[in-house]
Amino acid sequence: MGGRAKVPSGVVMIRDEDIIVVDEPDLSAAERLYLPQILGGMRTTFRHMFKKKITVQYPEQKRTLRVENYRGVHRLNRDEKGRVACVSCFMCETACPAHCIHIVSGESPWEDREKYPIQFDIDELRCIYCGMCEEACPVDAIELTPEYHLVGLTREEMIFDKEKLLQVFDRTCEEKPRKNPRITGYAGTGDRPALPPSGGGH
Amino acid sequence: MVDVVGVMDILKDQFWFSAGLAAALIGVIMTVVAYCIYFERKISAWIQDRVGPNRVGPLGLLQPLADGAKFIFKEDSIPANVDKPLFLIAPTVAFILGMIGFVVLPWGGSVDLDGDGVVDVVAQVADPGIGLLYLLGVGSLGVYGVVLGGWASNNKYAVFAAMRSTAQMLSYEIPMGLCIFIVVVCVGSLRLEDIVLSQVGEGHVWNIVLHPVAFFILLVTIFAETNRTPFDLAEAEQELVGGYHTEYGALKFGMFFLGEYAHMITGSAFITVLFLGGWHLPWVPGLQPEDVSVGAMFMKMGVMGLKIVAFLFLFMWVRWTLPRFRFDQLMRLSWKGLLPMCMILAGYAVYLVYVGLDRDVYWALGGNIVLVLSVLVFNVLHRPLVSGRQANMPAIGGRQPA
Amino acid sequence: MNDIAPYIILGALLFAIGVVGFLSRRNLIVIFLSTELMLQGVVVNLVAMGRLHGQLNGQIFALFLFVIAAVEAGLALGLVVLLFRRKGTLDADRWSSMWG
Amino acid sequence: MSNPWPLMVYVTFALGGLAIYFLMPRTDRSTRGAGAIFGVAALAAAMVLCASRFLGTEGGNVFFYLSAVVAVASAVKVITHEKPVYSALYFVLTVLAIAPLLIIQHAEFLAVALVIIYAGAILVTYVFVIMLAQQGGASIYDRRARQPFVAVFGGFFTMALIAGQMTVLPEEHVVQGTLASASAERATELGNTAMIGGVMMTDYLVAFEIAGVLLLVAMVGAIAMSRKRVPTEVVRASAKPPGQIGREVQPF
Repeated sequence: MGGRAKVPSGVVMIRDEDIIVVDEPDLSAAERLYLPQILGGMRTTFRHMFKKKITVQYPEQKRTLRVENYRGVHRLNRDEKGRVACVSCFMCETACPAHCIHIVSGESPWEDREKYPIQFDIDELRCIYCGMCEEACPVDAIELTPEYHLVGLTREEMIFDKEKLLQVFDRTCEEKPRKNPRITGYAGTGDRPALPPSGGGH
Repeated sequence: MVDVVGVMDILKDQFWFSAGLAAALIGVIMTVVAYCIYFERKISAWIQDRVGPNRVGPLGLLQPLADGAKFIFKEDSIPANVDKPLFLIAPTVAFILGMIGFVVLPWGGSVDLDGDGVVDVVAQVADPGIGLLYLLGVGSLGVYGVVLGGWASNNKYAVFAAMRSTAQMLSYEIPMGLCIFIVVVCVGSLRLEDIVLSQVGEGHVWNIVLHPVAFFILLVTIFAETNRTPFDLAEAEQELVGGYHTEYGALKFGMFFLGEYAHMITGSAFITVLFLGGWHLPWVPGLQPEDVSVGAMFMKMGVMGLKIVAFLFLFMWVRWTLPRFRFDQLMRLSWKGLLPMCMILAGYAVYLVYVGLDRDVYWALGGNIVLVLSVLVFNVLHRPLVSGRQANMPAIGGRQPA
Repeated sequence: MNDIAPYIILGALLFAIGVVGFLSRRNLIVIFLSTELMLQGVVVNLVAMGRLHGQLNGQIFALFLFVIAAVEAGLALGLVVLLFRRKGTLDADRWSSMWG
Repeated sequence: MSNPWPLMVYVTFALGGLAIYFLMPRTDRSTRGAGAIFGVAALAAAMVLCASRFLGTEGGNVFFYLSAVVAVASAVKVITHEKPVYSALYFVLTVLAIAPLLIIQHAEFLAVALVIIYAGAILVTYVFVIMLAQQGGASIYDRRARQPFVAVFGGFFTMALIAGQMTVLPEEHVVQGTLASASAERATELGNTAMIGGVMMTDYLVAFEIAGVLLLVAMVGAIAMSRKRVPTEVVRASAKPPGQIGREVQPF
């Protein structure tokens, strides 16, 4: 064929002048004998043997989490009247990169919104805990909680339905209060004051 | 009630004493080997600022039982296309060769069981005149476990491991033999008990004082022979998946594992007997050859055990400190580093024996120091024993960073 | 009475087996193994005869035999590796012509 | 011929030869059974032979029979097995079985030297080379022996004659164990190793040095030989016939 080999598009050729050849540094006499270095290394490891252990003994000890941004199990928030806050807008389901949210919407029995979720399932095994659903939600109804103790014996058990997600809210609303209950506007004049957007206490 | 006197009478026969000692040793050593795995994990954890296994039982002390149960109950799979007989034999060989070295080790010197002032038995399973060579022979057979396992697996990484291991063990057996030769020449006997006794008593010192360099080289070669880091090229995970036991699982892998630790214990006991006086500690009553009571025997066994445990700790400490050698570095260390030093030392030891100064601390130690200093000087002036670069690679001449 | 006839029979059997292997196997490595087998028979005989005469000369000879065996193994295996690199086979019949 | 001994030896060797003949690798495997039967018969005959000469005096009788049977059987396997690796490993077994025989004869040093040198060094090298050269199972030239009958006849006939005649000693020529037991006593007193060392360094000093030089020469030769590069053309020209090298992998 002759000529230059065709470089496929997208392949970046390394030019000669970009290559930097580095000589290995010469070892000093002590380094060449290796023994001082070995002994130094062994001293280091020996000292570490008596240092404070940094391991957390998990079930007994737990790491203190930064609850405001830890991304654990989801929850579905309740509004002041204890109803599910979700307006069934499908933003989270659309935003979810793992396609783990499944919503069936129905006509809302309440006056302040049109729709509400009849069914709201999240497959926690499929979820990648990216938090996109939380970002997408216009009414801050879905949130990720600091709860990470997520176990189950079957796959079915790990698909959380609406009830379960609401229960997660009940469990965790003390630890991480809902970010901004007034944001939706439909909540009317609740008697609880709005919380600062940075969220919560510990 | 067991008739104590009757048992004593039976034990006064060396055969039955050996049988009892062998049975006890099997139990003790299996336990120690199991706990070696526990402590390996513990020490690695401590060195890495972790806690280590602590779930099974108090402080995790029942972990070996759990490990053993896991090894036994896992599925025992044999891959397709392996060489089945050899695949099955290899772990057994590794394990048995690790275990049979213990029979010639002197655990507690001579014992007078009934206190009548007459030595009845030797606290040793077998006391052949060639005990040292027996240990060497068992050690030299140790390579078969690795080779068979690697070859039979029908896995190219396992074969690489087997070949590396063969070359490594053959290379390191030579300096090892020369170090042993130095001791044998000085002691004049191949009986392990004689070697211990020669380091004991008035005017005698442990061989490590006389020949520290030989001690150190022997230590290095034992690291190599037991395939421990920094010489664990046969199971280099980064290069060879799992090395020679890549295809092994369950109980068969467990036997390789136990065999390695048994080998380590044999090696530690070996170097203890050769250079550290075996069961002897100077100036401690009860640990002298004149004390032949039963209590002294147990004390001696305890001291021997403690020395072995110290070495085991050293093995683990080094493993979690040092990185692995490259293969050419490994070979160069043996052939160009340890072997010439050993040969010079052996020649010097023979000369000392010839002029009758082999027990003279000043002469022996002085020679060692001179050797180390000259190696230092040579090392400063010449190419290092273990270099960072491969010897035959052309020098890199290139542009420096702009 | 100690008789060495059993040892001589054993040595002869080992030697004969070695001869058969040497003559009839075609794998170069097995051929060399057969020669080592013959040497084993000789070692057994040497030691037995040394004992018969109450001397150590037999054992010394056997030690020299080990030296020979080691030398043979080193050289022969070096040759085998070299030959294998040239022809890619260990078949002795393929080396019947001397210019390979 | 009044003395039945040589005849017994000849019969034993004939049985052994037949066993080997039938056991040698060949394309037809059906002769193996006959070979095994002849082999057992030959071993039994050899044991009877040995028993008639031991006369039940030697302490190591049981060990002798055990070790000798293992040694001979594994030696047969060395030359009849189709896979070279197995041959080498059976050789290790032979060596390990011969070592006790030497220990019975108070040659402890030799026994351990045998194990260290043969099993620990030489056979490891063999296994190493086999792994290098012949990864995998039996090749065609391993499955077919070359003229086994002639080989068996040559080997066993010669050795039967020698062994048969060599062991027919008139009763008075058999050393009555005096020297042998004297040597055993000296051995326990001084140690077999020390005695060998003494003889080696006095009577056989020159031979010892020559052996050392021989080893050195062999080492230099082996290194010089194996460093030689084979030109690629030569390797290419001798392309392997298909099916000769390499393992035959069964399809799943």
